Amino acid sequence: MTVDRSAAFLFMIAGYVAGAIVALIAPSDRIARGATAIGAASGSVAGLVTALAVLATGDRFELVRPDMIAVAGGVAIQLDSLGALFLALVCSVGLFAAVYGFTYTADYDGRRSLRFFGLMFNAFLLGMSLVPCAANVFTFLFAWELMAVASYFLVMTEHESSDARAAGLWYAAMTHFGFVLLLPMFLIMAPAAGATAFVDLRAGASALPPAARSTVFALALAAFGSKAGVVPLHVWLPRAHPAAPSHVSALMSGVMIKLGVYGLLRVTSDFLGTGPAWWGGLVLAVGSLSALGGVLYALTENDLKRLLAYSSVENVGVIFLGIGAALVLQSYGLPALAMVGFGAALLHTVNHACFKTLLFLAAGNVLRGARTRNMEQMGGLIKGMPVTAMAFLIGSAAAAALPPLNGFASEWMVFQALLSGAQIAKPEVAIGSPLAVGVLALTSGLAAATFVKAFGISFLAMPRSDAAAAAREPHWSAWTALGAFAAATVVLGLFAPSAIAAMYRIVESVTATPRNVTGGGGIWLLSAHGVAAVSPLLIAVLVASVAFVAFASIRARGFDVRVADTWGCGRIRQTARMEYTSSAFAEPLRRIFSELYRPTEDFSVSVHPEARLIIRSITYTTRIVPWIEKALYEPVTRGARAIAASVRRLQAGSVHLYLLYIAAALMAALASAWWFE
Amino acid sequence: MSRAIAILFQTLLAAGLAPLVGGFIRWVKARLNGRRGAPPWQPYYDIQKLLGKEAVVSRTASWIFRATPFVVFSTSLVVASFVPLVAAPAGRFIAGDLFAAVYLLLLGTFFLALAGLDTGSPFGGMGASREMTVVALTEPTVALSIVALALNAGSTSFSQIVSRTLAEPAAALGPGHLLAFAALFIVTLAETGRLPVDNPATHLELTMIHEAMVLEYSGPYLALVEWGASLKLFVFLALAVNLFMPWGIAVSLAPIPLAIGLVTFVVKIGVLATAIAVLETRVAKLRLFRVPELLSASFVLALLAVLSTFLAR
Amino acid sequence: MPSLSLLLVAPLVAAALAIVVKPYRRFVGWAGVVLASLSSAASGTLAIQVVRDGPVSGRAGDIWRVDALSAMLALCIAFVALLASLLGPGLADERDDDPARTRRFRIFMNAFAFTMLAAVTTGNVALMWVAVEATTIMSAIVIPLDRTKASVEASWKYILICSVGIALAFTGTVLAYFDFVSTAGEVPGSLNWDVLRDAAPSLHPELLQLAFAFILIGYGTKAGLAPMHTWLPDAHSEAPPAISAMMSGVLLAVAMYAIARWKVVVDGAVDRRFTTTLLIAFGLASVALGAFSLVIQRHYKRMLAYSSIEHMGLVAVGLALGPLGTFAAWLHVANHAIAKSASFLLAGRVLRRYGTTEIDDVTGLLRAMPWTGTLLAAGILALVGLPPFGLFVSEFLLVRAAVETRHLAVVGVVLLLMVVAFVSLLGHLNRMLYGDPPPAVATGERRSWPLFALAVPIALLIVLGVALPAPVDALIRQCVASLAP
Amino acid sequence: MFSQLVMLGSSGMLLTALIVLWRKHVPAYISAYRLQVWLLAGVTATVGYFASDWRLFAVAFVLVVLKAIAIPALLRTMLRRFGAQPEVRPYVNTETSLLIAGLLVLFAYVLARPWMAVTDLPTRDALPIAMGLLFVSLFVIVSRRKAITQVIGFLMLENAIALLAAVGTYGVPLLVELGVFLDALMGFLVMQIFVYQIHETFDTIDVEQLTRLRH
Repeated sequence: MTVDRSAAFLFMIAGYVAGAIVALIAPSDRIARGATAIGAASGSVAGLVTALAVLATGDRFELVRPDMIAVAGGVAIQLDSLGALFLALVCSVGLFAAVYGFTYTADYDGRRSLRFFGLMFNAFLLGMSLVPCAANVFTFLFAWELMAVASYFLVMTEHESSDARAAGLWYAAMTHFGFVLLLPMFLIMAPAAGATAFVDLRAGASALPPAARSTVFALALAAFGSKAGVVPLHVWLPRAHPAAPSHVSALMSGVMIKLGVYGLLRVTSDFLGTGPAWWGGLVLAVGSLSALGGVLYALTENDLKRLLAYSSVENVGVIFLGIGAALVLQSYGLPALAMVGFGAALLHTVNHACFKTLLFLAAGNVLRGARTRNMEQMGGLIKGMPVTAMAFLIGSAAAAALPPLNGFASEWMVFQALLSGAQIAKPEVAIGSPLAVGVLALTSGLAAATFVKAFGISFLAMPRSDAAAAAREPHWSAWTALGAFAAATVVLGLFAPSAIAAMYRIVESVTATPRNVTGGGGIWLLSAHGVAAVSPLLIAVLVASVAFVAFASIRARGFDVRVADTWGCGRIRQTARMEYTSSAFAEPLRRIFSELYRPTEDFSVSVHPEARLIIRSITYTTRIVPWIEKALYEPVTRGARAIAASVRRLQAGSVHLYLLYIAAALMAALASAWWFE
Repeated sequence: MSRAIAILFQTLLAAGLAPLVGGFIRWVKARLNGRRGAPPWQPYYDIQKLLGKEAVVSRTASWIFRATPFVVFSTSLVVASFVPLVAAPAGRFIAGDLFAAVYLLLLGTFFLALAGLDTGSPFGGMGASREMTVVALTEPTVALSIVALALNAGSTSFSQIVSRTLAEPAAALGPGHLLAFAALFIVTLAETGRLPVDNPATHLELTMIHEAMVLEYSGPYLALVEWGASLKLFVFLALAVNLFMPWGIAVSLAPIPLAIGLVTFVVKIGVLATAIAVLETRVAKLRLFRVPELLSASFVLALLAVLSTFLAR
Repeated sequence: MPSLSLLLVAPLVAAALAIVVKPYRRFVGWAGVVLASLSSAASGTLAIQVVRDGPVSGRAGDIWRVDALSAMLALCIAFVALLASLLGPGLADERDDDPARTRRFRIFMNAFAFTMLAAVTTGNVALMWVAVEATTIMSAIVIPLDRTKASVEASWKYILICSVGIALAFTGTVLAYFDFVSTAGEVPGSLNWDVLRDAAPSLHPELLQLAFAFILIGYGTKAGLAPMHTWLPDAHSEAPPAISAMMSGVLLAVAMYAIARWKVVVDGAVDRRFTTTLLIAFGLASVALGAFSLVIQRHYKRMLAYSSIEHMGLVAVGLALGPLGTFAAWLHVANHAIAKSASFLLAGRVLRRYGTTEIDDVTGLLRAMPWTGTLLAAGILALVGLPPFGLFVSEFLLVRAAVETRHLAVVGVVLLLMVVAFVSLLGHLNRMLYGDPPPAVATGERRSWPLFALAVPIALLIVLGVALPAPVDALIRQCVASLAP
Repeated sequence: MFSQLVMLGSSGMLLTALIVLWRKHVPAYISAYRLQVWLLAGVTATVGYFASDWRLFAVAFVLVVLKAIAIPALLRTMLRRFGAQPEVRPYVNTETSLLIAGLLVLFAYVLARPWMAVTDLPTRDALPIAMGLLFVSLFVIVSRRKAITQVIGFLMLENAIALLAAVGTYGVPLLVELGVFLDALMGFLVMQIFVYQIHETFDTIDVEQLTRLRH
């Protein structure tokens, strides 16, 4: 089948732009909603077609308009298979987010402007779709910033809460910080004046001196890391993602942060190529920090969406572990092993996109049903919302890297990539890579705990609030997206060998290393030398058949089931107040890692005014303020404010003082003339 | 094909022997305490009895609660199929490697914890919370022990590790190997709910972990959960003995080596089970918040194992 | 030539009409709009002419001379003047109850536009100076349109500081002329800047350095470069919105134009690093001052004013960064003229509705004035350099120029300061746009023609940011060429 | 003879500036300013005579009419309007002011040195003095409190530039000169208007009161 790819690409842009404009001028909220969804969906489908066409054939797709903004190099589009993978991710999540959003945003009808939202939603998709297609610096940055601006306004959708507003500002600040690092990062690589096409950068990067290459790398890591949300640049993520409407959160967590991964891969594996080992070491360190930090904060979180956001930080950390391992292996001249790392990172990128989208969309249903994001007020949702619960369970299991779902497959690959690092005969690698393995293992253990809590507390047992008891499934159209991503999560898990083979092909085309890694042997997921193998499909079949046999034989013997109250040590009636809470669940781990959390605790007892032994109430509050923010960001903001305060003092109001400045500036300028003689 | 049969045989063997190990440990402990104790095969009676009883299910529980016993049992059994017991056939009929085994067991634990929460009982929640804490903390040790083994074998595959240890027995007695064994042993105690981490013989609310989680189970469901738990213990013991001391294991599928393999395996398991029983009579249960200390000690052991393996190479 | 005459005469006629018709009548305003449109059209034709045929000279030969740079600035000035006359008191303003006030505005606004146009279209450096000085006078008179204490104070500071500054610029002009006369003798057109430029290699570097120091400080005062910027936040925030728009949008650019013209002359004689270093130093100081003053700013009009200082700093830095930098600088000037004038006019609408200039008292703007709020948000996003607006392109080019000329430290500092400015501006915008409006403020906004008029500059910014049409590109390329030594 | 005369006039102008620094009453400032304009006109006429340029005579004439007669008269009107303002308290006391003025003149000499080397004009000795006058007038504006004294300082600054133009270039072209005069007059008038407005709105012409706008 041949597809006119440039037509599909232009149709994608047209779809988004039309969606944006029609939504903006729509006469009613309902029409605005419809236009938003139709525009976004048709754009996404067209984008998906473009991406799949490129992925299927493997040859690039180019579209250059040098006359638009000629001075900045024109608009240049080039889609290779790496870009196409990310475009496919953006568009598939975009498509279902658009469908889901149509019903989800119905809640806003009449309450706030859906026109503006529609404009920004489509602009967001347009920006995200263009980022992996960009083939010169200007186009890339344009798309990058478009994505940032649009998502900023999407985060601000529910702007009544001051939290959302603060989240928006944090987000904007961090994303702009990343942007200003990107700018010099790209430009340093430009070999000659005006040569800012990616082809030129590729040539320019290889000619750079080592120090400049390392500068480029460090800038890229910081810039793309801040977009990907790695610790310690993650501060915006747990604020911004929960504040946005759920399908936007899904887009942000599912794909937007992945574009940071895309950027890092593009710059490191494509432009820079092999670098010193410390690059990989740094990425490993950042990855470990994010994986562990993300999951630790996710664990103690009681806000369902924020928990998911922190889990995204964790997963980005896992992706970075794969990239880091690959970079280390590459620097030691082991490109074939490095491919396992890159492949694992890409696979986890795709997998995380699937299950995180699933989780956020399910959380959106919960939010609409239970009217809260606080898990302490949920419970028992599985009864009112069985489909959502099933979706959330699949997502949770995948996020906890449980076989046979997709999260397991990619984490297994990351493990294998890290293990191949241990073969390098360098003490720092020999210590570093097992540590990374340990971190990854601890991370997945904690992730399991986190998602037991997330699912168990929100969906199981008895409802902790009336709203939770009354929660029902949303309109069936919201299920299509859930179904699609649940299926993707399962299929990508079971057929991970084919998926990883596809990833290898992509990596191969970018890094131009020959593929001597056996990618997927049928149903087997293989390690670098093919000596370790695991088959998720076989595992699934085995587990299912054993369970079936067990079930069938017990059924055959026949047994009675009696429904009764939960045993309660002699209590009469079971109430929701008896249940373990979200905070209680995380308490043991919170205590164990108290050095990291540094919680503040407040304990107060109020007694009866007349009889001191009668206690009226006991209040216990504990709060975790992430100390990274305190230690890292507070000094910066305080410093900026201090400078601002002293700059303010310059404008003291006295015209004499002002004239004195002029006189002093004049003297200085005159004196500078001597200096230049 | 004969390999597939061997695996099937081993798996059935595991399923059959697993309850016995728990019973045996209990019996040895009773003897050491000077009691007569129940016979080692008592667990078989228990399972038999439970399978015939009616199951009581909490009003608040959902399908998760009913599905969990099957998940726990089947994952444990599938993991048992990975592990070389009597024979260590190479090749691809084993669906997973060490990591897969660990994560598959985690799947069972995941559901068990959910089931604990599902009933709404405070005990269930408490057990789930504690179980997940312990599991999370043991993961890195398990992984590092795997790394230590894999460093030698160049693979995380069971058969590779076993055959490498058999080929180079000197390496097996190296410090790295022993340290890794120690680490894995501690983890085994923690993961399978033995003293000093958990006490399988108590129903005291302050100390329960695993028992609290499965408190609401009864009848056939409880049978499956218990059987699954004993399989897990069995798998861990088998891992410990066969990965670290694989001598005697059958590398070919001829009858004689298989017979030798069976006998040595039973003996090895018996020795290790006795060791656990002895240990359990000697130590007291740790406070929950002292458990991390033990587990971090095991982590350090595993790390040292990796380092010394590396240095020995 | 006829278009040059039309360009200059139209605002004079408008001013004369406003003087003659007393009290103010509405048709005077509309006539002014028509004349301003004519003047804009004339500047457009002039620009096309210049791009096609090269510089246009007036009949008097050496007095009027329009090259691409002049034409570009004339275009900006005429456009902003058109916006100002359309949206200033007398037409759009519902509160134009005081005809005397309106008449005063109409007279001086047009005179102000004329002086700016004259400053950029004359080829004589001294007449340029005269015109720039005249801009100060014309604008200072109209700042205290409602004689409030603050506005009187602001305009006193404005006129005193700028007069002193501009006097220093004249000193520099005299010094350069002195050098020219003492080497080349008195020749006709000796104050024409192209004559000066051609003669520059034979001039004395010592003297030209001193002259440039005076000129930079002098015109720099007018351009709002730190630390001579002090009058700017006061004057721009106290002036009527239409005048603020003209001052911030184009008056600053006119002063930068004067500096750029002189830079070419001085570069002919002196090591280029001299002017470059001075421009970068003052430019960075301005960017820093502008950015940090935004952090704890409490008034939105002052906020816009400080943002102008920051942008002029960027322009100054750009002028020091070679041809690409110069391109970026003039593109930035054009973009800034559009964005800042629109923002000030929108801020004026906000002020009229809310009756306060305090950011903290303006909440829920999107709810109270959805269209104005959206447009203001667009304007401010444009000002912080986000796509799809034109300033993104010019800031991108500026950084690229700095990297290409290996001014990496400058890149670092500028980018860091841009983050500060970005976060501050966005934070303030954030507070204004969202939340609930105060109870005393009416909500809702009908779609009136001023809103459409204000959407035009925003649309223009998007066009400049997404496509940068070829004619504009060519015009600015010619600007760079006309500043080549 | 030419250079001596020019030198004499220029030095006299600088001296008047110093008088302003030394005296404390506004009327004295106005007289000093008027004297300075007369001296400037004299220097301009001298240059015109020796360079035989009739335009400079015209300039001198305009100077006298505008700056020596019209502006001082307006200044006095203003003064009458505001009443006899008491004692002017400058930011910097007289002794220090004079000292600083001396340093500024010194600085002007240093600055002008390379530049005097490149010219052989007979009037070149007056260049540093003109520059010094410029700096001193700048100092007057910076250090004096009243709006009216600032205006006088500004007018002196203009004189300094006019002196510079006269002795350095023998005057800029007439058209420009006219433009400059027009601007100067307009500027002065506008400033005068503002001094009135300040007096009206603030009831004082003490510029120090004008510090409402800050930050």
